[in-house]
Amino acid sequence: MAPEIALLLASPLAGGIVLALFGHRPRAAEANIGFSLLTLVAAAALVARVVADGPVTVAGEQFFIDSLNVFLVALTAFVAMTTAMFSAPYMRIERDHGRVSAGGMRLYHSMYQLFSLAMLLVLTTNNLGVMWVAMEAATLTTVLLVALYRTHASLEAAWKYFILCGVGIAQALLGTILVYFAAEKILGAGVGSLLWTHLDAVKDQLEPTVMSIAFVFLLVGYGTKVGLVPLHNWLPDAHAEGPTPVSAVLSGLLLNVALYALIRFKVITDGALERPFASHLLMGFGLASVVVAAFFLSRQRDVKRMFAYSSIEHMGLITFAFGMGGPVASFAGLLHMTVHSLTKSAIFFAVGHAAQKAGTQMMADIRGLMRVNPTVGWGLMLGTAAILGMPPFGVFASEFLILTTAIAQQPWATPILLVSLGIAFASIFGKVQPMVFGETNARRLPHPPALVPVFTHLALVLVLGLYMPPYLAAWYRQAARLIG
Amino acid sequence: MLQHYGPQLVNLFAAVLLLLSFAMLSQRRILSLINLYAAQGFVLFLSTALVAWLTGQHHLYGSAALTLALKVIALPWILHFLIRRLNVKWDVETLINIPTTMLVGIVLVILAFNLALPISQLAGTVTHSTFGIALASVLLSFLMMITRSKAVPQVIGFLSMENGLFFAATGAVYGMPMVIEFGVALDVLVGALILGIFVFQIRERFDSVDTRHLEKLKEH
Amino acid sequence: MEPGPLHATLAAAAAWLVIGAAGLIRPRNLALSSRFLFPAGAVVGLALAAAALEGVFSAPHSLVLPLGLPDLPFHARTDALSSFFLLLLGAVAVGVSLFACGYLRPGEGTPPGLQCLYYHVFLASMALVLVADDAYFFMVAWETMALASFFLVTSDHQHAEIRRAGYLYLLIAHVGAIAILLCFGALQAGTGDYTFDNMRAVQPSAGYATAAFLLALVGFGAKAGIVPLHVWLPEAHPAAPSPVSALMSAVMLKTAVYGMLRVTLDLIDQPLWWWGVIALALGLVSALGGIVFAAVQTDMKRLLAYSSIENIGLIFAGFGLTLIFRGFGMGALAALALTATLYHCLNHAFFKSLLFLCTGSVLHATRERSLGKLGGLIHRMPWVAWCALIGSVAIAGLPPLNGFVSEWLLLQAFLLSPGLPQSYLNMLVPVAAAVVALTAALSGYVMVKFYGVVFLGQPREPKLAEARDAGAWERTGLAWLAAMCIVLGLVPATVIGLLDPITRALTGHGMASLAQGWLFLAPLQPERASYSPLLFFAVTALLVALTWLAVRAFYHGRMRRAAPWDCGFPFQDARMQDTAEGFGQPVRHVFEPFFRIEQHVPSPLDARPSYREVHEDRLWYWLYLPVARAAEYATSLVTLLQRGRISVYLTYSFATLLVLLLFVG
Amino acid sequence: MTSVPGLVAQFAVLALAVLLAPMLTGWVNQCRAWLQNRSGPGLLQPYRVLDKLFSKEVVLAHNASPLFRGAPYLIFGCLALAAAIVPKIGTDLPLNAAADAIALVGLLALARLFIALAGMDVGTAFGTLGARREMLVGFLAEPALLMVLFTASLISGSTSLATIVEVLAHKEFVIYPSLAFAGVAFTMVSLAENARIPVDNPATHLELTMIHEAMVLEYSGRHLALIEWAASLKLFVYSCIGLALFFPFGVAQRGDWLGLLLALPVLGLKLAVGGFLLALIETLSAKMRIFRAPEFLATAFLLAVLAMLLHVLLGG
Repeated sequence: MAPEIALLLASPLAGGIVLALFGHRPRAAEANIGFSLLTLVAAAALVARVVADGPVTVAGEQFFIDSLNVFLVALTAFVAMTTAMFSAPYMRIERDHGRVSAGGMRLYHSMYQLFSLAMLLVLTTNNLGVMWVAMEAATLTTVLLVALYRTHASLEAAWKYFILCGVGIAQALLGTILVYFAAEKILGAGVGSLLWTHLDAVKDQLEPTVMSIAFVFLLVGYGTKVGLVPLHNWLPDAHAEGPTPVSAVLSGLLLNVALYALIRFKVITDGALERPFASHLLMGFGLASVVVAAFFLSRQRDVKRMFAYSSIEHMGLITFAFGMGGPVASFAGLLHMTVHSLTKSAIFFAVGHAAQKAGTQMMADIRGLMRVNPTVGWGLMLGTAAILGMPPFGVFASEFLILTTAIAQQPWATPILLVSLGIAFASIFGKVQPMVFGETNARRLPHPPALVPVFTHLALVLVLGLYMPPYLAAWYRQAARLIG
Repeated sequence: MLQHYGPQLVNLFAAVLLLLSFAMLSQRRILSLINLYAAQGFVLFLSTALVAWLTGQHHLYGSAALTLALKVIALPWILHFLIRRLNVKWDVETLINIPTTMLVGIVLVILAFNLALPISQLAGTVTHSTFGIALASVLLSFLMMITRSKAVPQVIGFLSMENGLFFAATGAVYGMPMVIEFGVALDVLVGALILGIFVFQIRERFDSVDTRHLEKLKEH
Repeated sequence: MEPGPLHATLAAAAAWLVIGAAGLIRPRNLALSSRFLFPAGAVVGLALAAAALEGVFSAPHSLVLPLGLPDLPFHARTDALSSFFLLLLGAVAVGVSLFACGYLRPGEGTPPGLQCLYYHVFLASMALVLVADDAYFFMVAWETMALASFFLVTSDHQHAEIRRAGYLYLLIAHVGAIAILLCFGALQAGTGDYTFDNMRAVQPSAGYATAAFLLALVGFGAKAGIVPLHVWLPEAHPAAPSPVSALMSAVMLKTAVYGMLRVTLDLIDQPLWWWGVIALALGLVSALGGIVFAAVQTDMKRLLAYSSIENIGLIFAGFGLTLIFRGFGMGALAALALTATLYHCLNHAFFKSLLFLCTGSVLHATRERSLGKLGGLIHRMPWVAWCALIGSVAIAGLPPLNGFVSEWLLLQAFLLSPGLPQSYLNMLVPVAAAVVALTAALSGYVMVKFYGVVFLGQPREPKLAEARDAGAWERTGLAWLAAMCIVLGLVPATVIGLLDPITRALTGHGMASLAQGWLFLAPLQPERASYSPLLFFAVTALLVALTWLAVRAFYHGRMRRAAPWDCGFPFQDARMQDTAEGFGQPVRHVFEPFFRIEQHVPSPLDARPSYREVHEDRLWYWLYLPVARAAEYATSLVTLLQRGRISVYLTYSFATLLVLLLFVG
Repeated sequence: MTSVPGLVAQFAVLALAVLLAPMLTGWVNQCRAWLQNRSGPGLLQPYRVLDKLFSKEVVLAHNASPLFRGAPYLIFGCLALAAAIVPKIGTDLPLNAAADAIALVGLLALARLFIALAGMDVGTAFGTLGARREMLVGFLAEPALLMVLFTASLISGSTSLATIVEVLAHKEFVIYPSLAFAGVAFTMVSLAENARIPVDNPATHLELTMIHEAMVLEYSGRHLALIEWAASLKLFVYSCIGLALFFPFGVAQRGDWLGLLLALPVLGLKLAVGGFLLALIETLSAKMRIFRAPEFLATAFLLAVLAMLLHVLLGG
C-alpha cells in the first residue's frame, strides 16, 4: 500500500477513534485540526507523487488515483482542515451556550473525522462497490451531526435527510449491481469486474441496454446526494439545521464527492452507448436545478437555507457543464467545482459567526455586521459577491467559460441560464446587503472569530479568477480530457 | 432430486417473496408487519442457500448466513425491542387507502417485469427469471415507504427495500463480492440502529411518532 | 517593443491599484490618504492623459498579458478611440482627485483609507475597460468597475435609501453585464474565439449582427442610463460622495458610450441604418425625459443626475445619426455626427464633474442638499459660485463655452442630412432637430433654477451664514475643470484635429476640413456654416469694455446701498423667494403627462397646513413594479415543490425513477 | 474681407444699429399713442429717458452681488454683437463668418440667462417670479426661433445668415409656402421674446402680469439705462431678423458700395412699416393669462416644425 494513501486514510480513522474517546476535552478541537492537517499533508504528498509520475493504482488496484480525483482529494483535505480551524472557536461558543452536551462534542469530533475518511475513501477507491459503501458511510456519519442540537427542526431535517438519501442510495446500489452484471459478462465474476480501471478499459463492449438502465438508477441514486432538482428536497433542511461547520463541509465537499461518483459512471456509460444519452440526462437535470433553485432563493428567510439553495444552483450549473462535455466545458466544470466549494465554505464560515453574533439565523434580525465586526461583515460581503459570479473572483471565470461554451453548443440554454443567474443575483444580494450594511445593536462575542480561513479561501478564489498557474491549468485539462 | 426441482424451487421462493412484499404493503398492525419482514428475511436466506448449493458458489453460503443473522434475527429483535419501549401497538393508518395502494402495486409489478425482461434474458444465472420479481419487490417497498405516515413502518419499508436489493443481486449475478456484502450489511445494521435512535428522539420530542408532525421545514 | 501609450496606460492602472492598496495601511488616518495618496492619484491621472494624447495620434499597440484564463489570456490594445477616452479619464481624474484631497472629512461613512482604495480601484478598472481587447478581460474590468462604484455609492450606508440605491444600481449593472456577455457571444458567431481581433475578422450574418447590436444597446444602455433602464442613475449618483458622483457621471457613463462605439463601429463593421433610428429615438426620449425630470427636482444632486441622463441622451442621438449616415454610406456626414458625439462626451465630462464638485463643496459647507434650504451662497462662497456659473453656462449650451460647440456640431449634422434616401427618415430628422433644440433650451431653464436657487438671492436658512468657501485643494480641482471648459469652448478647431484620427478610423472620413485654420469652425464648406468662438468672445468682451468705459467717461460711477423694493409690505423675508418646487412648476404644468404626481394640498380648515407633492417616474409603475410582481408570483409557484411532507418528497424521487425507466425501457 | 474698409463698415453698421434702436422703440410707442388717439411723448422720448437714467445715482440693494452689477454690461454687449451680426444692408461684413444662425440664437439665450440670474440675485419675490416666467417663455420660444431659422437655412442650404439673405434676396423670386408658416411662427415668437402685449405688457409694473419688468425691478441709474437700451436693441434685432428672412429686398449685393448707401433708406422705411404693424397688433389684442402663454408658444413651435416638414415635402 503506497505510504501516502495509507497515511491519507489512516489519519482520519485514527482521529475518529481518538476523538471518540477524548472529544469533549477542551484541547479536542486542536486535535481535530491536527488530524485534518495530517490528512492534508498526506494529500499534498499524494498530489506531488501523481503530478510526478502520472496516474497510480495501489494495493492490488483497490485504490486508483488519476488527475481527476487527486485535485478533489487535495481540495477535500484542504477544506476539511480549514473547516476544522473554523469549528474550534465556533463549537466552543456553542458549548458555552449549552446547545451541545459533552457527549455531543465527542460525537461531533469523531464523526467529523470519520466523515472525511468516508469522503476520501469514495474519492480514492477503484472498487465501485466500496465506493457505494463509503458513500453510505458518509451519509450515516453526517445524519447524526445534523441532529446534534436535538431541536425540533434539526430532528425533522435529519429524519428527512436519512430517509431520502437512504432510499436514493439504495437505487444506486441497484445501479452498481447492474453495472457489475454487465461487466461480469466480459470480465468474468469476482472483484475484478467491479474495478473502475478494468471497466474503463472495456467500456465499449458493455451491453448498452443494461448500462442505460444502470445509469438511470445511478443517476437517481447519486443524483439525490448531489441535490439535483426533483430529488433535492432534503438538502436545504439538512444544510440549514446542522451546526455551521457541518453545513460548510456538506455544501462544500459532499456534493462534489457525489458528483465525482456520478461522473465516474458517466464516463463508462458514454463509452458503452453511442448516443449521448447520459450527457442529455445530466444537462436536463442540471438546467432544471439551476432554474428551480434560482426561483427558490427570493423566498428564503433563513440565511443558511438560502445558501443551501445557492449550492443546488451551482451544482446544477456544474452538472450542466459536465453534461455538455468537451474539453472546455469539463475544464470549466472542474474549475467551478473548486471555486464553488472554496467560496461556499468561506460564506458558511462568515454566516456561522454572523448567526452566532445575532443569535439567530433569520436574515431579518441580522443587521449591520460591518459596524459590529468589520472582518465578518467583509467576509460575508466579498463571499456573496464571489458566489454571485462578480468578475474579479474565480466563479466568474468558470461561469464565463460555461456560458461561452453553452452559447457555442446549446444556444437555446444560454438565455435560460443567464436569466436564472440574474434572478439569483437579485434575490441573494437583496437579502445580504441589509445584513452587512446599516446600524445594529448586536454585541461582540467572547471568543474572537477565526476568520483566517474565510480570507484564505477568498484570496485563493481571487487568484484563480485572475491568474491560473500553468501547472494547475495543465492538471485540469488532463482531467477534462479524461472525462471526455 | 433437489438438482431437478432447484430452479422451480428458486422461482417458488421468489413468488413467496413477492407475496410477502404485497402482504407488508397491505398490513395494518405493526407487530405483524415486523413478523412479515422477518419471514421475508427467512425466505431470502432459503433462496440464497439453495442457489449456493445449486451453483456451488461457496461465498453465497457466507452471505446466506449473514442474511439469516442480520435480517431474520438481529433486526426483527431490534424492532420488537423498539416497539416494546415505545409501547405502541396501535394499528398503522396509511395516507391513501389500502385498495388503491394495491392497485398501484400491481401496476408497479407489471412495469418491473417488462423492465427486467431484457436483463433476465441476458443473465446466464439459473435464477435469471427472478430478477423481475426482485425489482418489483424493491419498487413495492419504495411504495410502502411513501404511503406510510408513521416512522417505524418507514424504517421497515427501508429495510425490506434492502432485502429486495439483495435478492436482485443473487438473482442477476449470484451476489456481489464478499467484501461488498459485508459493507452493505454493516451499513444496513448501522442505519437501523441510527433510525432506532431517531425514533426514540422523535418520540421524546413530539411524544408521537407520526411523521405528519415533521412538516415545519417548508417554504412559505 | 519600445514603451508606447499601452504600456503607459497599464502602468497607470497598476499605479492606481498600488495607491489604493496603500490606503489600507492605515485606513483611519485622514492625513495619509488626503495629503499623500489622492495627490499621487492626480499625478498618475495627468501622466495617463499625456500618454493618451500621444496615443490618439500613434498607431494601435496591442499586448497579451500573462493574467486571465489559460486559453484566453488578457489581450490589451490601445487605438485612437480608446486613447481618446483614456485622455478624458485622465484629465477628469486629475481635477476630481485634487478636489477629493480637500473633500475627505473624518467621521463620515467609511474610513478614508477604504474610500481611497475603492476610488483608485474604480479608476484603474475604468482604464482597463478602455484597453481590454477580449471579451473576458472586458467583462472582468467592466464588473470590477461596477463593484468598486457600488462600494463607493454605499460608502455611508447607515441611511436606508442609500442602501436601496446601491442595490438597485448593482442589480441593473448586472443585468447590463449579462446582456453584454450575450452580445459578445453573438459577435463570435460560433467560432469560440473571444478576442476582439477575431470578432473583427469574422463577418457575422445579418441576424447575428442585429442580435449583437440590440444586446449591446441593452447592456451598454443600462450602464449609460438610457430611458428604460435609467432609474438607478438618479438614485445612485446623489447617494455617492460628490467626487465619486462626479467621476461616475463624467467618465463611467462614457465607458458605456465607448463600449457602444467599439461594438457597433469597430467589431461590427457594416451597421444597418435602422439601428441608428432606434438609437436616435432612444437618445431623444432619454434627453427630453431626463431634462424634464431635472427641471422639477428639489435635490441638487438628483437634478444633476437627471441632467446627466439628458446629456447621455444627446450623445446617443448623435451616435444614432452616425449609424444612419454610415448605414447609407454617407461617410463625410457620419464623420461629422461622430465628431459631435465625441465632442459632447468630452464636454459633458468636464462641465458635469465641475458642477458635481461644486455641489460637493456646498454640501460640505452647509451640510444641506435640498434646494429649499440653500440660497445666497455667492456672498460666502464666491470661488465655488463663479466656477459653478462657468459650469452652468457651459451645460446650458451657451456660445462662448464648450457646451455650445458640441450642440452646434450636432445641429449642423441634423441640418445637413435632408439627402437621406429613406422618405420617412427625411421627415423624422427635422422633428429630431426640434427635440434637440427644445432639450437645449430646457437645460438653460434647469441651470437658471439650479444656479439661481443655490447661489443667488437671500440665504433661506440662518445657519447658511457660517458657510465657508472651499479649501485650497478643492479650488485647484475646480479651477482645472473650469479652465478645461473654457479652453474646449474657445479653441474647438484644435480639439477637432484631435478627434480626426478617430473618425478616420471608425468611419473612413476625417473632419480635417472642418477646422478652417485654428480660428474658424466650418463643416464641409465655410459658406455653408461657420462659427469662430474666439472672435465671438473677443468682440463681446470689447463691446462690454467699451460700454463700461463710455459710461464712466460721459457720466459718473456714484452708487448707494439701500433696502430692496418691497412694494409697501414690510415683513418680506428669505422664505418669500421662489422655491425649487415653484421654479419647476411651469415645466410640470407644460409636461404634465410625463409625471405621476401625488399632491397633498391643505384644506382651508387645516390647523397645521402642509403642502406635499411627490412626482415619480411613470416608468417605475409601468415596467419595474410589474416585473417585480411577476418574479414574486413565479417564486410563490416554486414553493409548492417544498411543502415539508416527507411522503411527497419520496413520491418525487419515485416518479423521477419511473419516468426515466419508462423513457429508457 | 478683413480689409480695413470692411472693419470700418462693420463698425459703422454696429454704431448705426446701437444708436437707431431707441428710435424704433420711440416710433412704436408713438404709433400706439396715435392708434389710441392720444398725442404720445414724441419720437426722441427714449433718448431723453436714457440720458436721465445715466445721470442718476445707482441705488443698489444690500444683497446685490457683483453678478447683479456686471450683468447689464454683459447683456448690452451681447445684444450689440447680435445687432452687428444680423445682415441689414450688406452681406459681406467680417463678423458674418464669426457666427451663424445657431450662434445668434445662442447669444440671445445667453442674454436671457444673465437677465434671469440678475433678476434672482436680489432675492425678492418679484425677481424670482419674473425669472421663472421669463425662462418659461424662453424655453418654448428659443426652439421655435431655431426652427424658423432652420427652415430658412434648409431653403438656402446653409446656416450662415449672410448666405441666407443672399439666396433669398438675389435669386429669382419664388413663393416658398414653408416660409409663410415660418413667418407666422416668427411673429408670435418675437412678440413673446420682446415682452409685447399678448404675452407681457412692457409698460406695466403690475406684479401679477409683468415678466420682463419684474426681473429688472431692482435696477436703477445707469444699470437700468443699459437694460432699457438693451431691450430696445433686442426689438431692433428681432425686426432686422424678420426683415432679413421674409422681406430681404433692397439689401446691397456683395461688394457694391453704392448699393450699401441706397439700402439704408430702404431699411428705414421697412422698419417704420414693421413698427406700425407691431403697434397695430398691440392695440388690437389683450394680454393673455400667463398659463395661456405656453399654448401660444407651443402653436408657434408646431408651426415652425410644420414649416420644416413642408420644406422637406415640397422641396421648397
